[in-house]
Amino acid sequence: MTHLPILSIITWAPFVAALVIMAFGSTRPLLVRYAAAAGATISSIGAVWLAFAYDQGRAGYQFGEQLALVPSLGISYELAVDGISVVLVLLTAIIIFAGVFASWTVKTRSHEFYALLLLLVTGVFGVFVSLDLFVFFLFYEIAVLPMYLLIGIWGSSGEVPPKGVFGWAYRRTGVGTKEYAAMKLTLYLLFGSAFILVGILALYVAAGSTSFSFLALQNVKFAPGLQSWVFLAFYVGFGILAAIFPFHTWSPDGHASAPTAVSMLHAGVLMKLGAYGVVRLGMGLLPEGTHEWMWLVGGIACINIVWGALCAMSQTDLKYVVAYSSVSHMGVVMLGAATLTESGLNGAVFQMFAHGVMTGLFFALVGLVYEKAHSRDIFKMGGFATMMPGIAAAFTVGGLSSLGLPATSGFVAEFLTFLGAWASAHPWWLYPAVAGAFVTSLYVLRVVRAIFWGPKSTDPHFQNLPDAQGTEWVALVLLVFVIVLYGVVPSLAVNPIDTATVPLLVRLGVL
Amino acid sequence: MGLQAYLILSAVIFSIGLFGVMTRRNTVGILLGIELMLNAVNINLVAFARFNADVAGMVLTVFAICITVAEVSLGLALVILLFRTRRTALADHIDWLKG
Amino acid sequence: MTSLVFSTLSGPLALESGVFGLLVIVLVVGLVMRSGAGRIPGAVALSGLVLLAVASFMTKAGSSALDGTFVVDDLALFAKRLFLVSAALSVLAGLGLKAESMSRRSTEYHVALLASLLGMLVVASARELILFFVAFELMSIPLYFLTGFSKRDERAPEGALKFFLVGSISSAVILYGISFVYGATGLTAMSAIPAPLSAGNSLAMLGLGLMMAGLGFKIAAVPFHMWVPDTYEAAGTPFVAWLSIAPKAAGFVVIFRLYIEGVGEGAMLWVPAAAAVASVTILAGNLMAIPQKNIKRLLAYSGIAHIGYLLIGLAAMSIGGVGMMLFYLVAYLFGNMGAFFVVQAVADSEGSDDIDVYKGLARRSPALALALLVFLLSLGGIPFMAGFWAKLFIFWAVVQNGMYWLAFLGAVATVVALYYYLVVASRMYIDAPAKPDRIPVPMPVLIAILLCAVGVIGMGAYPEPWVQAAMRAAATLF
Amino acid sequence: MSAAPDLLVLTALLLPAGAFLLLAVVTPLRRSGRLGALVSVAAMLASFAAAVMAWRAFGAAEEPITRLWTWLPQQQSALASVGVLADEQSTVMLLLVTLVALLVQVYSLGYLADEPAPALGRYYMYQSLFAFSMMGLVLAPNFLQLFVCWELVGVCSYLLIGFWYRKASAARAAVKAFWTTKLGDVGLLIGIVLLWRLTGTFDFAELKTLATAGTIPVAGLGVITFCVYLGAAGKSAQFPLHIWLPDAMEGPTPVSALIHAATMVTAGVYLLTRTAFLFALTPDVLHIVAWVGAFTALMAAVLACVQSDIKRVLAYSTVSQLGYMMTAIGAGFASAGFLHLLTHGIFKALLFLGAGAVIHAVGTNDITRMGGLAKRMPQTAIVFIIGTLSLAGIPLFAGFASKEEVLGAVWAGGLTVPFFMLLTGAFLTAFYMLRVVILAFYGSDRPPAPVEHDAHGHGPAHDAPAVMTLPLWVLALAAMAIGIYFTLHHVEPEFVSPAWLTPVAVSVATAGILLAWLTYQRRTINEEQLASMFGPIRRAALAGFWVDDAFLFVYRLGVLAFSKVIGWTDRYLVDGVVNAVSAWTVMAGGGLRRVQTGRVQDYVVGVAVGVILLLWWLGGAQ
Repeated sequence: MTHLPILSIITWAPFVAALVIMAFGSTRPLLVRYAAAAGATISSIGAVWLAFAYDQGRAGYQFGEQLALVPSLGISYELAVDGISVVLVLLTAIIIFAGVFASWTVKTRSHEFYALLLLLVTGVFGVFVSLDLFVFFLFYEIAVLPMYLLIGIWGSSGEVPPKGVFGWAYRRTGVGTKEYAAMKLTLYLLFGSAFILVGILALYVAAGSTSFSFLALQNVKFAPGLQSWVFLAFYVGFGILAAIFPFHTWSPDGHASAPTAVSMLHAGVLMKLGAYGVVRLGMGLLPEGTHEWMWLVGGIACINIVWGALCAMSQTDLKYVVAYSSVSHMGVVMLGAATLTESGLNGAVFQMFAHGVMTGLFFALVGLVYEKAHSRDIFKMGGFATMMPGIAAAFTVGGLSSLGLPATSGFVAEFLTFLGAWASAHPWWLYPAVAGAFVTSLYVLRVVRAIFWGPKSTDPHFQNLPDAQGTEWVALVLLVFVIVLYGVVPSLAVNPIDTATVPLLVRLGVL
Repeated sequence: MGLQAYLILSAVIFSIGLFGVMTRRNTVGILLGIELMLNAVNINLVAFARFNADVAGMVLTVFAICITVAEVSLGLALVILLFRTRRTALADHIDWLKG
Repeated sequence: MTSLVFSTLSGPLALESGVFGLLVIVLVVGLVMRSGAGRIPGAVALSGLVLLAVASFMTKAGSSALDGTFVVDDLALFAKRLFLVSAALSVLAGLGLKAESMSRRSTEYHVALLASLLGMLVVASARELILFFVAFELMSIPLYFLTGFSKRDERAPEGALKFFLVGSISSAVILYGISFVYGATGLTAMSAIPAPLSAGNSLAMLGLGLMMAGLGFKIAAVPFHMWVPDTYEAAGTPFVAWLSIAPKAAGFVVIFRLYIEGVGEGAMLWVPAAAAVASVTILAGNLMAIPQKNIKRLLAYSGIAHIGYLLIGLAAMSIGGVGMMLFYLVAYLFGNMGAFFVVQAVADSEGSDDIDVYKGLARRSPALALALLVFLLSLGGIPFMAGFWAKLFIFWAVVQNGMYWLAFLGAVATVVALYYYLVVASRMYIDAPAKPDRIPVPMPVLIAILLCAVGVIGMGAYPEPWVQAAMRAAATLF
Repeated sequence: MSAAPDLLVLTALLLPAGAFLLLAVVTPLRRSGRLGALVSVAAMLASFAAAVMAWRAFGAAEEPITRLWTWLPQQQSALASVGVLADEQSTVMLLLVTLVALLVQVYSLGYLADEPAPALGRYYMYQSLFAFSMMGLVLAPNFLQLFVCWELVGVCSYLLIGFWYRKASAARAAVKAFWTTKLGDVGLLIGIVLLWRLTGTFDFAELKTLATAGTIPVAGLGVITFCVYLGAAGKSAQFPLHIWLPDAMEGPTPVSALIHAATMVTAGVYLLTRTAFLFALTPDVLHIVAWVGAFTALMAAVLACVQSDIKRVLAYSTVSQLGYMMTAIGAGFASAGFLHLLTHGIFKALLFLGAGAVIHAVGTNDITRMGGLAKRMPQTAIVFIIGTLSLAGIPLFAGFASKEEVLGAVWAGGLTVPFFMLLTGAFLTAFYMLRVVILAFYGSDRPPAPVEHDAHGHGPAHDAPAVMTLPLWVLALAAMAIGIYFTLHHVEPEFVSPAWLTPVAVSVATAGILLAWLTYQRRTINEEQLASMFGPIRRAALAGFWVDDAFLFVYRLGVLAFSKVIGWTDRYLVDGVVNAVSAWTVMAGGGLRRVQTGRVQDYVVGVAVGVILLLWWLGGAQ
């Protein structure tokens, strides 16, 4: 490896910061924050540099690093990025950077909080940059596990009255509490990773148990039967993380209970891991399987879009609205992927990015609003725009982006996906997708009006609340800027993405 | 009398022993059942040794007898120990540890 | 005379005679010092065991004694090392025990333990049924005694008695099985077994079936597992730590010798049985662990589940499978013993094994909590811990055998396992502590925990050498 | 002046964008209010100048000039690009937009003088953004950019309607406007996507060449054009999507003048004129356009007659006029509709600003509470009357020629029934406008109403300050000028309108005026009697023909209620299964646990069972 191991630096910088924090941070809260900020900053700088340095002319995998771990099993620490990963790494960097500042005010056990947060991010970076399926899986687990403690310790509990035929079960499981949310999320995702693990092993064995390297497996022609079920395994396994219907119910509870930064990171980045896994492993390694199952993927994606939007419409808790909107938007991602068209796939990846930033912004804002108003009940609050214009403006931008308003990144993603959907083998996908976008505009503006741009609430708790201040601005400004920038100049992301999606589609024989 | 007969005999005794173990209420009775089972096995061994005209079976039988003695003595010790603390030797009463 | 002693000490029987010698020494020390012995016998035993363990790692494989009925091949050696190391760890942790009975009667304790260990060492090498049976009993009987060791504790005798009764029945079953095998072959050498088996001799089948049942008890596979939770709850923790791994490993070694070694294709006969027992064991163990309130019982049931995972490897019935089982055993050794040692430390200061006493442990003594977390995660099969590789390898082996369903079942059941591990974790990390003071950890226990943690993380970080060793050991069977 | 037109339009386009960025990013500037306003106005002025030059440069109809930059790349080429397309249509439209926008911004300086500084800054930020997006829409060289700007103007309208968001009605109206137009936009979006699949391009020029070459498969084109029309119907308030426009009057009056009279609402018409060549291929869709347009025109006219809120009257009249334009396009003569668009833009803006001045003065929108204002604010009265006459279509006034064009086009298009609908509409138009004029400016004056927050009726009503009257006069003169210009040398349309058209149209208008005069001025016709003559219609009209209620019903039942059902299902059934499974697992553990009775003999039974099973299996295996 001649060049400097930029990928490893990006990946491990947060980890180092976490170690530092665990070592020295227990008594020095400020050091904790500086260390975290430093770690995030290093990764961010690296990620930005990567985005510029990535050679679009050459395309393919770049900045490779390799290091044999268990030669006897063909496991090696192999990193490299292509157009898709570059964008997602950048996304991760942006979100964690914002997240570190968004959680500046965490009081209890802040050093553990930051340490776990950074550990989590290490996992996420790792997944996006690793080419060795095995290492990929390791990072994947790291990205999932800290969630348990992060939600369990720093989360917030809500109320969910047991109802319906399964009411008895709700009483047993204690729905609504943070412990429940944490356990549900963790186990659900680990359940998914069980499928992934078996799938990976199956491919590894079928390829002769010689190497876990993605590039090596890419050239293997797996038997159709194997491809079929392994793709399903991947789809379910990763799909759970991407909140595909009906495996999405962990996400509203999880996101609603999680502390701000964690929600940002989880909805913003981790859910993308799922979609990324399906695209990278599922579609990248199993062409036949992909073609066989795309009808399912796309169909479920459509359900996701509409279902999620309607659920969001029915919520009264702000965090649940945002969580369900994520479910809906992840549907767009999966749909774009399922179209197997260039614009569709570009749209899918772009949506990963756009939705990541947008939902990150949303959760940051929800956190702020909660901090100021101590309420998440949409229809109790009102007229906040007067008191917190900054937050109101940011929220509006986020909302407009999520309903796919042009000149915000949301539009580009959705539009590309729509183009792809109509060009795909199942044109009817277009209609639920567009309908979902419309319903989104309904619930988003409803919320925006109820909380910010409406008549002032008479509730004494909601009088003269402060606007965002100090470090709280960082997340808002940064994320709003990114949303608009990528909405106005989409080529920033589309160019690299395209270099990766085209070869993939060529391998799939549709281009 | 052929090998069959001995095998059947031992099987019967073994089953009786097992049955005893499962049904006796008193732990000592259960110990007796175990004793029975082990001796059934000894019959088997001896029979086989005899019909294979091979000595190894006998040897094993001897070992088995010694081991049986050791085991049962330990068992009795445990029963007594338990009786000391709980004032009972009934199997059904020994159920503090469960679930 | 001296030459004889010398030859034995250098020959294949070196380790066994070493342990025997150590046993005698401890006995003598104990007798000499009478009741005032205190911790000295333990210390002596420990130092001896450490020496022997080191020696075991320097011993070369390949020799044999008693005209081939006692072999020191890689498998045997691997097992012996495992026994010695685990015994050493257990004794080490035992030194940290507060209970006065430990200091007053430590001679008995350690002599019994060494006797059982001696049995194990022989079992690992036995290629002959009589030798095997005698050694097997030598291993078992002291275990009953050790379970009931702390007489004052009302639970101890009960656990011991249950263990003993079910145990002796299963040895009866084994012996019964042996008798049939002997009848079928006319020989007591294990090497004679494959022939009638491949000929489809029903007596041999019957015999091996019965023996499998007996061994099933020893390794605690469902439905022969019921003694486990009660015994674990009753017995002293350091001993349980050892009990939870060493005899089971011995049982597996015997299974390898009886059902795989030299059998060749015929071994495939047992695959369905192994697979069935494996799945039942995994499910039952994991499910029954969920409602447990006592952490020792919880670990007992999770241990049963782990036996199920090991059996998956058996179902693979391949070098890979067996090798990965051996690897799994080592990983399990560190993870499980470590967990038990933490339990011992907590129980000694809090006087209870309830999971509730772990509330807020993370804030009372972070290091201890972290250690337990690491061990539990390892048992749960989480990356960068030994347990992860173990599970991965096992699944890999069985997938190679084309049994995807078993791998799926195992992988999904892991989620259930993680549920109850996470419950413990949430007690430690999420709940608020009942009292503020930190938990005192005696030096020996601390060292034992540290060693286990190093083992777990070391294997997790760099499994390569262990894999190599395990595979080499497994290779001798095929 | 010989700068390249494309550069000129580009400058015109980017200046407001710059102003917007300044106001958006430089917070202090925005907070400063007045200063920010001046920045925006200055930018607008410059861009107006640029627009004029561009228009002049296009005096002679030459080849359209385009300038493109790649926006959405794709490996072969650009999937979509942005830029400007300067041709006669766009430059004229640009002229209108910049002119009205400039005047409105100037006017607002006076109208919103009492707003708190930050709010004022916000207002001008929105205004600049709107100007930019509207121009971008006008100059769009392809469907995609058009759609982008289309949505942006929608947002601006949303923001500006909700400018006084503390007023519940305003907040509601803003959201309603967005949703309703968005509903149409869904159609437009689908149309664009389908069109792209069909032709592989968004670009107007390319599409035109394809259309003229006849290489566009007509099969399936109908769906596409209809979808596009849906978008237009949403923006241009065609029935039944017109419901948002009257409510949009909750916004400040200048906003209504700019967005909801002169520019944005005409975007739909503009879009259809832009893509007339596509619609020409699908006559059925054109018929729909025409009929809906005619119906809208008539219905809105009727509704306008029963309104008592001056702004709502104007709003409905806007709807009605948009109907005229649409009908003309539907008849196949887009140019006529476009001409009416331009003139209407001028005089409707004039009317709104005039109304604004009135409201500003008397502090109410209710015409029944005004009266005799002519004496107290003569200037306003004059300009308002000029506007009225233009709208009524009286010769020498702006509306005359264009309206006649429309009527002629419709007749020439052979749409007899719509023609008469429009004629009736013309009559009603004259009637309701005069009604307003008379009630507001003549007759006995009534006591000034209690002051509402958005008006400043301090003291006795009087003419507005110069900053507000100046724009009025500019527009009034413009209206006159256009009117006279067109009356003198008649435009040569691409169709022959019958000779009787002009007298008929004029007489209809005068008839309407006469009726109004008799009813409200001379009182020779009793108001009540007239009302009771049209009893049922009147009642229906007062209820807005229940269109609103229909939408509300659908929203409540189809969306809110349905979403509640879905939400419940997700929470308690989909998630219920998950919880049930986990609960069952735990319970299974609890159940299995009972097997562990603690009685040793049961354990032995376990062993025995195991043994038996094993042996049984072995027996089977053999």
